[in-house]
Amino acid sequence: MSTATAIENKSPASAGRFEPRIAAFVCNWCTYTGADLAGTSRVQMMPNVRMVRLPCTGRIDTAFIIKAFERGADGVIVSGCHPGDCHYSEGNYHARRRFAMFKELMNFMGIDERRVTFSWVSASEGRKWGDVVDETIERVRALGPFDDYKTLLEETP
Amino acid sequence: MSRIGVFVCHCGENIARTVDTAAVAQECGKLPGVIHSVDYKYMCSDPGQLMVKQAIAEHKLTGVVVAACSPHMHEKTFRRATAGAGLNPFLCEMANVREHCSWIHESRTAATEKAIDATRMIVEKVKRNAPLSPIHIPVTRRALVIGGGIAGIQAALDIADGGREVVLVEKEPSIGGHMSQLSETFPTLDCSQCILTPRMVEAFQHPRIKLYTYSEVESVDGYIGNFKVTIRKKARSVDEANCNGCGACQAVCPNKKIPSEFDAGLGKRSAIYVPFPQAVPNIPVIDRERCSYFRAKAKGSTKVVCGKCAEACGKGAVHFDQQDTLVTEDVGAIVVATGYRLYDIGKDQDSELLKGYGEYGYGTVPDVIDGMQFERLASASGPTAGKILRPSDGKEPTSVVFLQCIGSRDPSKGIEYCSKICCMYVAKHTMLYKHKVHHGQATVFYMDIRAAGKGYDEFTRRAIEEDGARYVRGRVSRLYRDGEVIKILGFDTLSGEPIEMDADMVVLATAMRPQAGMAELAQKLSVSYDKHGFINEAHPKLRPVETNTAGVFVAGACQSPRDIPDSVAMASATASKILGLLSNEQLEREPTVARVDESTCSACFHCERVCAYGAVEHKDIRDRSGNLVRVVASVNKGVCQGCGTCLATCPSKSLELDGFTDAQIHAAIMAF
Amino acid sequence: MKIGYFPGCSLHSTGREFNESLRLFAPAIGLELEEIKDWNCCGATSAHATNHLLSIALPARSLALAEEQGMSEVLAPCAACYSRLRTASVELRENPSLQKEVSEVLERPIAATAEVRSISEVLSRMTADIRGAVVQPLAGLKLACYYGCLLVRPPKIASFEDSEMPTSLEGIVSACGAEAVHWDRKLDCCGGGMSLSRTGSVIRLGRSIVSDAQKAGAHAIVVACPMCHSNLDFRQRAMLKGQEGEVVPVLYITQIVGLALGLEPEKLGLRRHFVKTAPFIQRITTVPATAQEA
Amino acid sequence: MNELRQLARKLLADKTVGVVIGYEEGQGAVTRPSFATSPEQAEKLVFDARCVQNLASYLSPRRSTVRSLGKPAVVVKACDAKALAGLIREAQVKREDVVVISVACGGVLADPRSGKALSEAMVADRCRDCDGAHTSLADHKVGQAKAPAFGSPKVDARLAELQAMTAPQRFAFFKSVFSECTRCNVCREVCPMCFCARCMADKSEPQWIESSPHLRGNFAWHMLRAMHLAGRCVGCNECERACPAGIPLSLITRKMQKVVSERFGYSPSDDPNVPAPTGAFRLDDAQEFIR
Repeated sequence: MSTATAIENKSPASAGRFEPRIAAFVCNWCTYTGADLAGTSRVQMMPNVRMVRLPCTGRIDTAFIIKAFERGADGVIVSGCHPGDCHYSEGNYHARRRFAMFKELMNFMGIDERRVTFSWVSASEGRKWGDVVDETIERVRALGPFDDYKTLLEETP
Repeated sequence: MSRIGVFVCHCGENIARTVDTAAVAQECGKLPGVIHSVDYKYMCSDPGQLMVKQAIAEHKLTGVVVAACSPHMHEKTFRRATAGAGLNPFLCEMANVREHCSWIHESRTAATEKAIDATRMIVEKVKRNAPLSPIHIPVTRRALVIGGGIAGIQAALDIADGGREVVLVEKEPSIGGHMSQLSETFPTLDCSQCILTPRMVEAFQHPRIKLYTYSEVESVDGYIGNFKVTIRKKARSVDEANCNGCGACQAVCPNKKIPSEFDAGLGKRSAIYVPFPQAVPNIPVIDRERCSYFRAKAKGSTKVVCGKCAEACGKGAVHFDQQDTLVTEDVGAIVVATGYRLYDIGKDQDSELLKGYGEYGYGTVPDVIDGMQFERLASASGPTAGKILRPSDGKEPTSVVFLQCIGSRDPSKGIEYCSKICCMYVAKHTMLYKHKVHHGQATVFYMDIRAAGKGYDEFTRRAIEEDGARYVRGRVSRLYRDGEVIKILGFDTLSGEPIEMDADMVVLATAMRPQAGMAELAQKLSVSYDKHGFINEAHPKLRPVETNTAGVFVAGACQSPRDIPDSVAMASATASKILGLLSNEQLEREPTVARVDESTCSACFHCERVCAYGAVEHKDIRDRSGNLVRVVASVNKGVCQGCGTCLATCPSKSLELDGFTDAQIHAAIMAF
Repeated sequence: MKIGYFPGCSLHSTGREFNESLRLFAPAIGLELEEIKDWNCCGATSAHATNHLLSIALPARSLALAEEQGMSEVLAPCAACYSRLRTASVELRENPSLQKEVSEVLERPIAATAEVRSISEVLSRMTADIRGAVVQPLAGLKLACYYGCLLVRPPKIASFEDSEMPTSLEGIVSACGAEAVHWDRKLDCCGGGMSLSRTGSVIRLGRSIVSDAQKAGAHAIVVACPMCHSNLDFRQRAMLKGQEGEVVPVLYITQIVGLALGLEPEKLGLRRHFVKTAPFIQRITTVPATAQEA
Repeated sequence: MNELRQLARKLLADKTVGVVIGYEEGQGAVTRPSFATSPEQAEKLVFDARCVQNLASYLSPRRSTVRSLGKPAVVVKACDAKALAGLIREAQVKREDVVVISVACGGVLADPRSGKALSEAMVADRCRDCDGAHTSLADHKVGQAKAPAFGSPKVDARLAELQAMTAPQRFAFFKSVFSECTRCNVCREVCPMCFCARCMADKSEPQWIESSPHLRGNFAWHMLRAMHLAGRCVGCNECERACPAGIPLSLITRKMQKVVSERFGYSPSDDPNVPAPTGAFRLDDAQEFIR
C-alpha cells in the first residue's frame, strides 16, 4: 500500500464530513509570525488551511483570491497587520481599500462573502490566528463545497 | 528543466511525531522537477546542512526546498548552506511544516497531507525563483543634523567624535535651542546654560562639524547613503567671516523695543541683534521685518534711512545687500532634531485641531504667562535678572498659581497626548519661586502627577513637602482679571469642592507641540508624521530612532514630547546608528525589491502614489539619437523596501518583486 | 421667517412670560412661529439621567413630528429643551443604528433633518429686523447677558457659537439699543435643577453671579433659560441676604426685545417676576427722548 | 454647429492644433468619430444627440495613429470630460497638450441607430444624472449648457433588483450574462481608461485571467476588470454600448462607482486635481468586514 493511499484511507474526509480547502494569503511580518507563535504556543487548529506567504497585504492582488477559487479553494483567508502596525507603514491601508472593494464586488457577483475572511492578526495574536482559521473552516464547511465556482468550466455552454 | 532537492526535517520528534516525514519526502520526490527528496532527523545540524550541500553538488540542483520550521527561524541557515555549495542562496526556500503544521495539529494523516501540500507549493515556487544578488549602494560618509538644540548638538558631537563629518543646520541665528532659555533643570536644579554652553562651543569649534546657523533645509533628494541636501542660508546682513562680535552695532541700533524671542517676549532686543550673550556663533543678524533701513526700502523709499549699525561697525561687516544663498551638501544619513514649540492659548490657531482657551480669555488676561516665560523670569540672564516679577506692573507676586495640562490630555482642545515634561518643570517652578520669594505661595492645579524617571518623584515630593507647594487635583474652569488680581475658578476633585481663589500671577504649563512647518520638512524627507506633526518612528519599540525612510533618523522632541535626558539619549542613539551605517564604504541590502517591466509600463504612476518610500522615479526612455521617446516608472533599488504594494496596484502588471514575483505566487496557487 | 416652534413645559408654566413675550413681538420682526402639533416632553427632567434610549426617543418624537409637518428648523427657547432636542438630533445623525432603533420605538421614521435652534441663535440672526422694529431704544441701559450652561454647551451639541466666549445675546441687546456690560460670570452655573434639592448651593452660586452683575453696574441680568430665570429671580432675595447693593431684575431676552419694540411691560409678563421690575421699566420710559436723538 | 465648425476651422488654420477630434456623419444616419486635420475638413463636423462616442479615448497613448496627427483639439461632452480628466490625472495626457472644446449636450441617444428623436424613453442612461454643465477643463465652450431632465438612471433600479436577490440568484444571473461573453475585448478597446500598453488579461506568464471564453475565465476577466476600473471608471457606459453580446456591463461599473462613493466619498470628477481613491487611503477607512 502506497503512502498516498494510506493517507487517503485515513483522511477525515472519508469519515463523511466535508473538509473544505482553504487558501490563506498572509503578510510575512504580522500574520505569518502570528501563525508561527500559534505553533510555538501549540494552539491547536483544524488542518484545512494552505498558506502563501507574502511580504505585505499590500502585495496581495485580488487575482490571487480568484485564482485560488479557480484552483478549487472552498474558502480564502486574507490576513495582515493591524492598521498602524504595517512593517511598511502603509501597505495594509492600501490593501484595506482594495479588499473593501473586492468584498463588495464578490457579494454583488453572488459569491457568498462568507467564503472569504479578511483579518488583522498581529505577530502576538497566535490565539487569534487559531480562531480565525477554525471559524473560517467551520463557516465554509457549513456553506459546503464551492461547487458553483468549481463547475464553471464544465458549465460553459 | 528544474532540478529541485527536497529536504524534510524531523526536528527530532517535533515534526516527525505528527507528520510522516518519510511519506512527505516520498510524495514530494514524485513531483515533476524534483530529483532528490530525503528526510533527516535534524536538517539544521551540521550533518543536515552537509546533506544539502552534498546533494547540490551531486545532483546539480537548481533549487532547494527545506520542509522544516518557520523561515523566520532557519531560512538564513539554509540559504548560507546553499551558498556554501555554490548555488545562489535565493534559490533556497523553506516550507513551514513545524509551526504551521506539526505543532498545531493532532491528526497524523491530516498533518502529513498538509505538509505535502505546503512543500509542493514551495517546490513550485522555487522552480521559478531566480538567482538574486544583494544590492550594493555607495555611501557618502557624512551626516546632516537638522536642528541645533540639545538633541542636534549631541548627535552632531557624537557623530563627529566618532570620526565622521557632520553638517549641522539651525534656523535661528544661534544654536542652543530651547535649553538655552531655561533657568535651572530638573531634577538637579543645575543651571541650564552652565551645562549647555560648553557643548555649543564644542560643536562650533569641532573640526568635523560644519555649522550653518540662520539656515534651513530647502530640499532633500536621494536616498540612504546618497542624500543631496540643499540648504538655504538666509541673509544675515552681517558678514560672518568679518564680524568679531563686538556688539557695537547693537548698541547704536535705534530700534531697541522689539520683544525678544529669546526672552519669550518679556525682554527687548534691537533690530540688529545677537539673540543672547552666549550665542554661538556670536554674530548678529538684522531682523529685516523690523529694521528701519529695510522697512523704508520695503515701502519703496529710495532714501537711505538709518544705517547706523553699518557706520558703527569697525570691520565693515554689516552688508545690507546680502542675499539668501543656496548651498548643497552630500550626506549619507540625516538626523531630524527640530524640537518643539508651545501651545498658544489664543483664539487664532494654526491647526484646525486646536481650539485655544476661551475660558482663560484666549490669552488676553494680564499676568497669565506660559512656562517658558516663567523660565525667563527665573533665569539669572533673563529680563528681570532672575527676580520673579509680574510682567504687568513689575510687582513681586505673593501668590502664583500653576496650571498643568493646558492643551495636553484634552482632546476637546485638540491634543490628547501627555506633554510629559510639564509635571516636572512645574514642580521645579514652584521650587524656584519659593527659593526666590520666601513668603510666596505656589499652588498647582494638576490632573495627575507623572514623575516617572530617576529622581523625579523625589523631586516633586520635595516641591510639596519641603518647599510647601500646594497641589490641588483638579482643573480650572475660568480665569479672569479682577482689579489687581486674577480670579481663578476651579474644582478640587479630591474633596469634591469648587475652588475660587485669587492669584497675582498664573503660569500655564502649555502643551508641547512639534515646530511649525514639520509637515513640510517631513514631506521633503518623505518620512511619516502624525496628525500633530510629530515625526513617526519606524517602530515604537524596536526602532525608536529610525524613521520609515532608510537613512533618516529622529532625535528629541520632534518625535514626541521629550525632556533633556531623553533627547540626549535619543541623539546619542541616532549617532551610534549613523556611525554604524557610515562605517561601510557600501551598503548591502536584501534584493527583495521591485522592478519595472519598461516595455509594458504605461506610466500611469499608480505605483508612485502608493509607494510609502518614494522609491518610484520617472525614467526617460530615449532613442539612439537621444530623443525622448516616453517616460516610464523606475524603482530605485536603494530606496525600495520590498512591500510589493506597487505590484498589486499596477493595472498592467508591469512590476515584479524579486523573491515574490507574480510567477512565483501564481505557481504556488496553482499547486494548491 | 417661518420656523417650527417647540415651547416645552416650562414655557407653559414657570416660564410663561418667556413664551408670551416671544409670541407678542415675533410678528413685529417677521418671525412666524409654527408650533409642532402634538409635541411632547423633551426629556430634560430625568430621562437623560436614567435611560439613554429614552433620552433620545423622547425628543426624537417631537423632531419626527416636526419633520412630518415639513419643518426644516425648530426653535426651542428653553435652554434645556434646546439641549435635549439638539443632543437627540446630533446623535441620530451620527449613529444610523440608533436612528433605526429610535425609529422602531417611535413607530415612525426619523431622519433628524430639522435643525434645532436656540433663541439666541434665531434672534441674533435677526438683529437687523430687530433694529428696524425698535421704537423704544433701550439707550443708557446696562445689561449683563447671562448664558448659563446649556445654551452654549457642550460644544459638540451647541456648536453655533464659541462656547467659552459667546456673544450672541450681547449682539441682540445692542440691537435693542442697550449696552452689554463686560462681566465675568456669564457662563457660570446657576445651580440648574438643584433649586429644591440643594438650595444652599443654588444660593451660593447665584450670589456670585448676581454680585458680579452688580459690580459690573448692570441694571438687569438677561437670560434665555427658564431655569436660570427661576433660580436668579426667585432666589435672589435669599442670595442677597446680608449683602450690599440693589437687587438686579432678571429678564428674558425676549422681554428685552419686547420692551425695545415698545410693547407693554404688563403684557410681556414683567409684573410676574419676584424681583420687582418696576424701577427698571421706569428707567426705560425716562430715557426715550435722549435715546431717540442719540 | 456653425460655431463648432468655425472654431475648428480657426484652430486648424492658425495651427493651434494638428487635428480636431469630433463627430461627422457616418453611414446609415449615424455619426462617427471624425479627425479633421485641415480647415476644410472642419466643415464636416457635426454635433447632436447621435454623438454618443467618448472621444477622450482617442487621446489615450494607445491610439498612436491619432497621436501622430499632431496636437489634438477634442470635442467633449460632460461625460467625456471626466474621462479626459482621468487621463490627465493618470499622467496619460498632459493638460497643455490638448485643446478642450466643450460642447453643450442635452443628452445623447441610447441607440443612435434607432433614428428616433431624443426623448425620455430614448436617452442614454448615463445622461439621466448628468448636470450637463460645461467642464471646467474647457478651453472653448460651444453652446449654452443645459441640464438634461430625464429622471434618474434606470441602471439604479436594476441594481436594486439585483441587490434584492439572494447571492445564488445573483451568481446565476451573472453566469447567464457572462456565458454570452466571447472575450472579443471590445469593452476594453472602447474604454477611455483602459490605456495599458499591455492588458493584464493578455499577460501569459503567469496567466491570471484565462483567455478562452469559458465561464471561469469570463468571471475572472469581468471581476478583475471591475477592480481595475474601480475608482477610475467615469461611467460613460461605452463598454456596454459597444458590447456585441449585450452584457449589461454598466451594472458592474455603476455598482463599483457606488461602492467607491459610499466608502471613500469619491465620484468621477472632471477636475484632474481631485485625487482618485485608489492609491490613496484614510487612516479611518471603514473596516467592518475585517476581523
